[in-house]
Amino acid sequence: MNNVFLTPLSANHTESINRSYLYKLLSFGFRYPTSETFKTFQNGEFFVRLWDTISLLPHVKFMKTEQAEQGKNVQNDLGKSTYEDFVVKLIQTFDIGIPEPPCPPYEGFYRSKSRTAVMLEVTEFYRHFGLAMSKRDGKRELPDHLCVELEFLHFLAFKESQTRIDKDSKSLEGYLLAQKDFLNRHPAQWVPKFCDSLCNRVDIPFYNLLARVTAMFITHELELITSHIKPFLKKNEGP
Amino acid sequence: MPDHDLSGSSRAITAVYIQGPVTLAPLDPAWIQTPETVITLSRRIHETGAKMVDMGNENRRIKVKVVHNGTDIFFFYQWDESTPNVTVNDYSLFADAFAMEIPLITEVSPIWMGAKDKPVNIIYWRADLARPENIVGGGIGTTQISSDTESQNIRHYQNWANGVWTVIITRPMTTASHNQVSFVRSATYRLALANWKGGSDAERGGNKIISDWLYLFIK
Amino acid sequence: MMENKSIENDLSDKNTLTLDLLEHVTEPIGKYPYRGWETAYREQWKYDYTGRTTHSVNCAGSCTWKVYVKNNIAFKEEQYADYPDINPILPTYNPRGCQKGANYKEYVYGPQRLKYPLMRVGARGEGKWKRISWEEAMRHIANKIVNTIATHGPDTITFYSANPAKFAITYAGGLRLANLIGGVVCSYYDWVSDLPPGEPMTWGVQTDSCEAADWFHSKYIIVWGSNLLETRIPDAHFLTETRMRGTKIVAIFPEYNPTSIHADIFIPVKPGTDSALALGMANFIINKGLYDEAYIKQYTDMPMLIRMDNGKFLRESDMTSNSSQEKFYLWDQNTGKPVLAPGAQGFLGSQDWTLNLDSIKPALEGIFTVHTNTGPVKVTPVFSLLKQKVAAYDLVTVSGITGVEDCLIARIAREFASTKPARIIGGAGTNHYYHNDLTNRSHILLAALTGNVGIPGGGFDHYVGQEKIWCKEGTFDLAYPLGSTKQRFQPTTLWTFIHSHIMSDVDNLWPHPMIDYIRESVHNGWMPLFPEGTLDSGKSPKILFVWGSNFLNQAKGFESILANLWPKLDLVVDIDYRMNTTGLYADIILPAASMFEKWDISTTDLHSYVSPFTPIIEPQMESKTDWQIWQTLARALQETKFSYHDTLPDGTPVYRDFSTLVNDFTAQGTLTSDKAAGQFILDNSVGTRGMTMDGINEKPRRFVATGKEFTSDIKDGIAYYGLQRMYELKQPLSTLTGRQQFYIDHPWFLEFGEELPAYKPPVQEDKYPLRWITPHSRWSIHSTWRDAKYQLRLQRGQPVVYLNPSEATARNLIDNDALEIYNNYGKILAHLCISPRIPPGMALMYHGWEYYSFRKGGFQSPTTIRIKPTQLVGGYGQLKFKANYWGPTGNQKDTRVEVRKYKSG
Amino acid sequence: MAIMRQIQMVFDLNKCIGCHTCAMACKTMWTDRDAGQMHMYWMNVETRPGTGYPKDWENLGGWFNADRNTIPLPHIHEGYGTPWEYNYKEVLKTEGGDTPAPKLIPSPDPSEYPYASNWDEDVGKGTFPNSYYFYLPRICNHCTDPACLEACPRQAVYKRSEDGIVLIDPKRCRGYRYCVKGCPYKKVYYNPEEKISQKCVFCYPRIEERKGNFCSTQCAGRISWIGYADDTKSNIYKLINTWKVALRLHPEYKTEPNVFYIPPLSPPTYSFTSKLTDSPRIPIDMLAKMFGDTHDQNYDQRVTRIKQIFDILQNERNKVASGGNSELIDILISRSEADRFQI
Repeated sequence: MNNVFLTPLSANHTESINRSYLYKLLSFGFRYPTSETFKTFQNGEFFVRLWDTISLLPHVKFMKTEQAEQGKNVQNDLGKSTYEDFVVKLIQTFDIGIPEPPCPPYEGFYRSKSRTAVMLEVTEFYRHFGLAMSKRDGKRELPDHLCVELEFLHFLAFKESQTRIDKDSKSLEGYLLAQKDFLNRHPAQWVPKFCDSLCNRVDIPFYNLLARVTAMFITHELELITSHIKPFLKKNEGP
Repeated sequence: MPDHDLSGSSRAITAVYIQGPVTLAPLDPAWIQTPETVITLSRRIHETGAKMVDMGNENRRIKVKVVHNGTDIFFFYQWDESTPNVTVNDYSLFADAFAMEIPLITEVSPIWMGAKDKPVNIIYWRADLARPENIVGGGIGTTQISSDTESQNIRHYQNWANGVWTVIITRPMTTASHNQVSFVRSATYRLALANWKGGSDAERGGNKIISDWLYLFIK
Repeated sequence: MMENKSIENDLSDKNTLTLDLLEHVTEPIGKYPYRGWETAYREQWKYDYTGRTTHSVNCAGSCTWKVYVKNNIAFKEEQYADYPDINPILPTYNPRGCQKGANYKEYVYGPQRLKYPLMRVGARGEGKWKRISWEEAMRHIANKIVNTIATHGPDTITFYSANPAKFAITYAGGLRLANLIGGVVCSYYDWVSDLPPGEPMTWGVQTDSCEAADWFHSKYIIVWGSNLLETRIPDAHFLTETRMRGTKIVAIFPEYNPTSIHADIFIPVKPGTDSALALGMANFIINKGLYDEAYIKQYTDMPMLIRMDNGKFLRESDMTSNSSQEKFYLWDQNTGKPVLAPGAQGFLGSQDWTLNLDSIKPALEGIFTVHTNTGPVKVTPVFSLLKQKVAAYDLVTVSGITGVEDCLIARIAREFASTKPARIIGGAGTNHYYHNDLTNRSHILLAALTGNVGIPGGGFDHYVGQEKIWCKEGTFDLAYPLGSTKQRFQPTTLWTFIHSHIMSDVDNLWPHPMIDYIRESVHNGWMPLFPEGTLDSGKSPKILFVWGSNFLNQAKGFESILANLWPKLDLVVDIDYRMNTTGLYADIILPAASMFEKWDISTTDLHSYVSPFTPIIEPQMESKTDWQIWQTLARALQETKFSYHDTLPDGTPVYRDFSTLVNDFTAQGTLTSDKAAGQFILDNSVGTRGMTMDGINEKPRRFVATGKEFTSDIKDGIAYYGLQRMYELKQPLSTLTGRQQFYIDHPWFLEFGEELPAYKPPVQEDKYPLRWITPHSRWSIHSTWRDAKYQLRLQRGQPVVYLNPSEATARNLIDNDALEIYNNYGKILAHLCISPRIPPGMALMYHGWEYYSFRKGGFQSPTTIRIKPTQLVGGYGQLKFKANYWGPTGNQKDTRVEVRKYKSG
Repeated sequence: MAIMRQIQMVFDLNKCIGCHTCAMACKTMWTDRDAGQMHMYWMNVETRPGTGYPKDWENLGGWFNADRNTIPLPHIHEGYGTPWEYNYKEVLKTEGGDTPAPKLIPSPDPSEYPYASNWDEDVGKGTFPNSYYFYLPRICNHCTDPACLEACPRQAVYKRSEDGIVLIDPKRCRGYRYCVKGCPYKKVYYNPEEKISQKCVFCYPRIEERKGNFCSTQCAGRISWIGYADDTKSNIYKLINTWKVALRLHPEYKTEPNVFYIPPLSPPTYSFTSKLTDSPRIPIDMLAKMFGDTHDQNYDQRVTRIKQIFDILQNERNKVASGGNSELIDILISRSEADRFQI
């Protein structure tokens, strides 16, 4: 049984690195911005990295068009607003509302099952890979936060790229299946809903754009991963 | 049960051999050049358990085309359905469904889900399922989705448009799984079809309409 | 949400794996592929560990729960059910808990949960916030405090919370800081109208009800205004179980409520006429001689002599010059002479401070002449005056007032007097009326006339609010490091009435306008009103702290508070774990730990055990425990190095130096942790001597003793009930006469004809046809759980008002119609539920809906604040202001409304 | 299927206070795991008289007492009550000024279709002051002759021999829902997310650890007893067979349910001259239509049985009131939890 079916390992290696980097960028974009990170949004540095990474990824290259249409009005909206009123709008969208915030970035509020059930599921995923919620320097976030789920996918995609470099196809299959299952059971179930409720309710162009990019990226990731896995299924099926 | 006769044209189906790859799209050239056979399903099984059969006057016509390219076999089914039923998100909602049954290890098995020693291999499609299920049956009420992952190699295409369901089912000709029958060229297999109308007809389980045993010849 | 590093070092290098929110743990990474995970997920009943909490909601349940935790997620709760039994005869207290507690996790992880400090940016109520750090928030508050003290004085800083029994450490934290910086501490028990004024008047005690197990000893129970089976869910089984052993249960309510369905007799009384019914029964009992003569001579003021010229008690100072005004006379039939009654306040400290009558045989009736130092005066015992007073309440008249048929009144009175032990259980149903004191006094009169007060299974027990603090000494030592005498206390009803410019609408009920009575009461020092000089100078409060309670949502006169009081406040700080109406209108919100995340102590009058909360999981996000929040504020205040000379209302000077505030707050560092504060309370309370926080975490413990403010000792193997020390030890009560005092000869009481219990009709000011009743519901404790999804799905999902079928047809309304409920104070929108359990003439809506649950208005919009002059009295023996013991009550049941179909737009 | 032991449960309707702690205990443990379960209350409490949950389930019929082909399958929205979502996510668009827009609006709007699992709580019937109602807690009866088991063409429903608990095997179930039609008490539910039927499992993981099921151990009113039918020393045996004060709900459905109820006493009514009568306000007729011993008992026999039970309860109460003692009263009080959970 030979593994000729795998496209040359090295080419895919850079693709999974870029995918992992894009997950990190998106997770970073949704974190609560300090004034420095806000400057990188305002002066466009964040977007330069975002669009460059996207252009390196064939299965999402088309999103570059978003940059043309949306990028400009996001840029000049950011230009107009100060750091203070940017974070006020952010809090009023993600954190505080009467009695609940309009678009809380937590999966637990978009699934009609109980939030504890959702959190138990995602923590099982993290635990299985030896990961747990960080307690370093006072951080105490809940496991179903959008940034945590994106960071977990960043971890899986990065590990995938490592196995491709070491040509360890057994582990590679594990990480691909993990990504497919996690994407299927969690982000795919709620990020589109989060993106819709964000876009048609709130007018922070920056987050509307980021949410649209994230939602599209996740759907295309699901397709990419399923296509990567197909050879593994065929592999088992030999006579 | 009357003995089958080979001459009955409407009960013999030929799996045509096609060179090269076949896609799951209805407009694939393979389908255009393959003759269709129309199978009538007329044997009504009643709701309260499959114990009662009555020759109702209902006939459902299924257009069938089968092709294969040596590695994969493709079944193309079409039938009339005025309103599609895909969702099952309420107590009273049932999805349209379709199944094809082939004796697994013997040449012939009882048409009611086979028997303990003469099991059948069923491919069961339902409008709401992600993909068709590979099922093994050893008699009424014993059907079970085969648990080995090898047998979950069935892919399909489904589409309802202006009154017609189009379902294309494909799987590899030969399989390592002992829960799936393997097709060999120039062999003939018994084949039976079943159909369920969902929605308010609420056909499911034993409440369905089936064909008689048909003959599938693999060219 | 989470701070993070700058973009530079985080994103610069594509090829490095940088995890910030996730981190590796020691457990080695398992072998791949990952297929195994699915099975672990399905084992729903698996958990990593369990922990104990006790729900601290203002419901007097104090139920202890076992919380199941997996992956640091608290996913399931079950009643701990490990209360030790008192004795084998009494039913167990387990499993103790309700359907709300079973789902507290919805708040711990709910969308309403507050995550980090917030500062308001939009207008108040607009809901626009900015996230700030704890340091920034504390610096802002500290500066505001210092400037306010410097410019307006310390008594413009007001602290409101309720109540120590449900979370002693959380409550004491705020009070400790107030005590140290000179702030004003608000009462709560009278403000929410849960204080039964009749108990301080008659017994000189705040409230002293029996624990639920003592219901099992009663042979006859009249449940009169306390809907036990709906609002005492953990204790309801004691009532149904005592009924099984043949105890007669009589339910007296205006509507056929859940407690009535398991009663032997349901008596529908017209709303607000309860004291007429009670006095009718008293009339029957007295006329038929069914009263316990020996008991009332021994334990009540019935034999005390009253001067017939001025209606005052005959005092020693009337008989001999410059002698005590606090000694009173009986007519001794043995000697035919007036003799001093032992046990009166004047004998405090002497060996005559006992109710023992020895050879005295006091008369209950008759007119006698005594020779005072101003000449002969006719006197007669209180009992004879009572007999005349109750004569007006003959059964036919009372039947007309109350709607209860006269022979039924006679039958219930006879059964109550002849079955022993018998008790009356009162609650919010009767206590939230304007004349609540008259109803309390007439209920206690019935219990005393029949000799039931002070015996197991008998008496008058009142259940609403969780006021009883079994660990009072320790809690007060923790709350008042400088001593409670050096603390400014404020009756909240009076404070809110004045500062919200509420127009009194009951002036026509009294000889003078209400403001005159208020002015005289404040002038005489009977009732404090801060800031000092408000009535003359118009000074107003500047800062309001609210923690662990939803002040604004529950406030009567909601619309005027928002319009008039709120604008005066420069700073409103709300400390809570969930967003609510008070938070909506605050300036700064500080996120507090929930009941799963902190040490605290919970007690209640419904049982005699103490159990803790423990930090089962860490405070979520950036929340802190209340004890730590107040400590952090103390640190910020310390940094200001501010100090000032404060003089308290009674003139005592206090030098307040903030530069040592943290040490003062933490008692030189010994009380820094919440657990240490809890241990301090246990160590310094007589009831919990020798107990440890870890000890009560292992298993709830029963109290070992009671303080002197209680009226009974706690005895092993015996369920706690009130007034044992009076009944068994003949120990006088802390009333003027030392006895159960039904005659109050304070000039205002005499002038208003309320020297003895009387019936006064409910206030009819609102010219609207329907009485607006807002009872407590089984679905929420005030506003907690009022907006909880799991609970709302078992109701009609949104606010509902109940009407009798005839009232609905009269206004051609059908079930589930959208309605407008209005009077001249406010308007609410809600949906209709038609039920024959509601009497005609009543509109009933369950209490506690959040302001934002309505399309318009809040459930308190139609209410106002109505102060009763007799509750402003002070300087009269037992009637003297102490926070949560005596003060004007914030009643609301005299409100009347009209209802019509709501036409939108 | 030889059943070696059969677990049984008794509810005393004179102690049920309608607080739903049982329903919440069951919901937070078993039926809030996925979207398809939110409408389910394996343990529910309904006010009677009332439409009940699912809506007027008593008229839908079951496998042994109705025409099997016409038994309807209730819709979630109209029959069980759609679990309202409170994503009241209206952003405070108003720039201050008038009061903010309404927030706590359930969706779907309850006014569209006035029904939910506890819609007519405390409404009752009759005219004030003689109106009447009581609370009826309901779980799966784990019947001796389960209609759901009979109805399933795939034998996916089975009854365990060690305790008689009736379970649906999720691996075998294909979501045909004949069991939902079959159960006359409508205590089998369909999960549209998992596309299978689910039902009360009598907390068998706890029963196997000899702990009570959640709806009885967490019952604040302490109204229930559990035990095995063959344990003649158990309190449920004494309530059902010795004192015979516990009846079955709708025995005429012929499934031999293993959950029993002590019928509710009620306060007397007032005559039109507002004099107290001595007839209870809950009509005996209503109780006789609900409760009985066996399926072949006729209406009059059931009326006599209910009156008989009320007399027993009254006599035993009077005996204890006048100083005597009574085994029945001690059981009904059950001073310790060990008196209630005897498994």
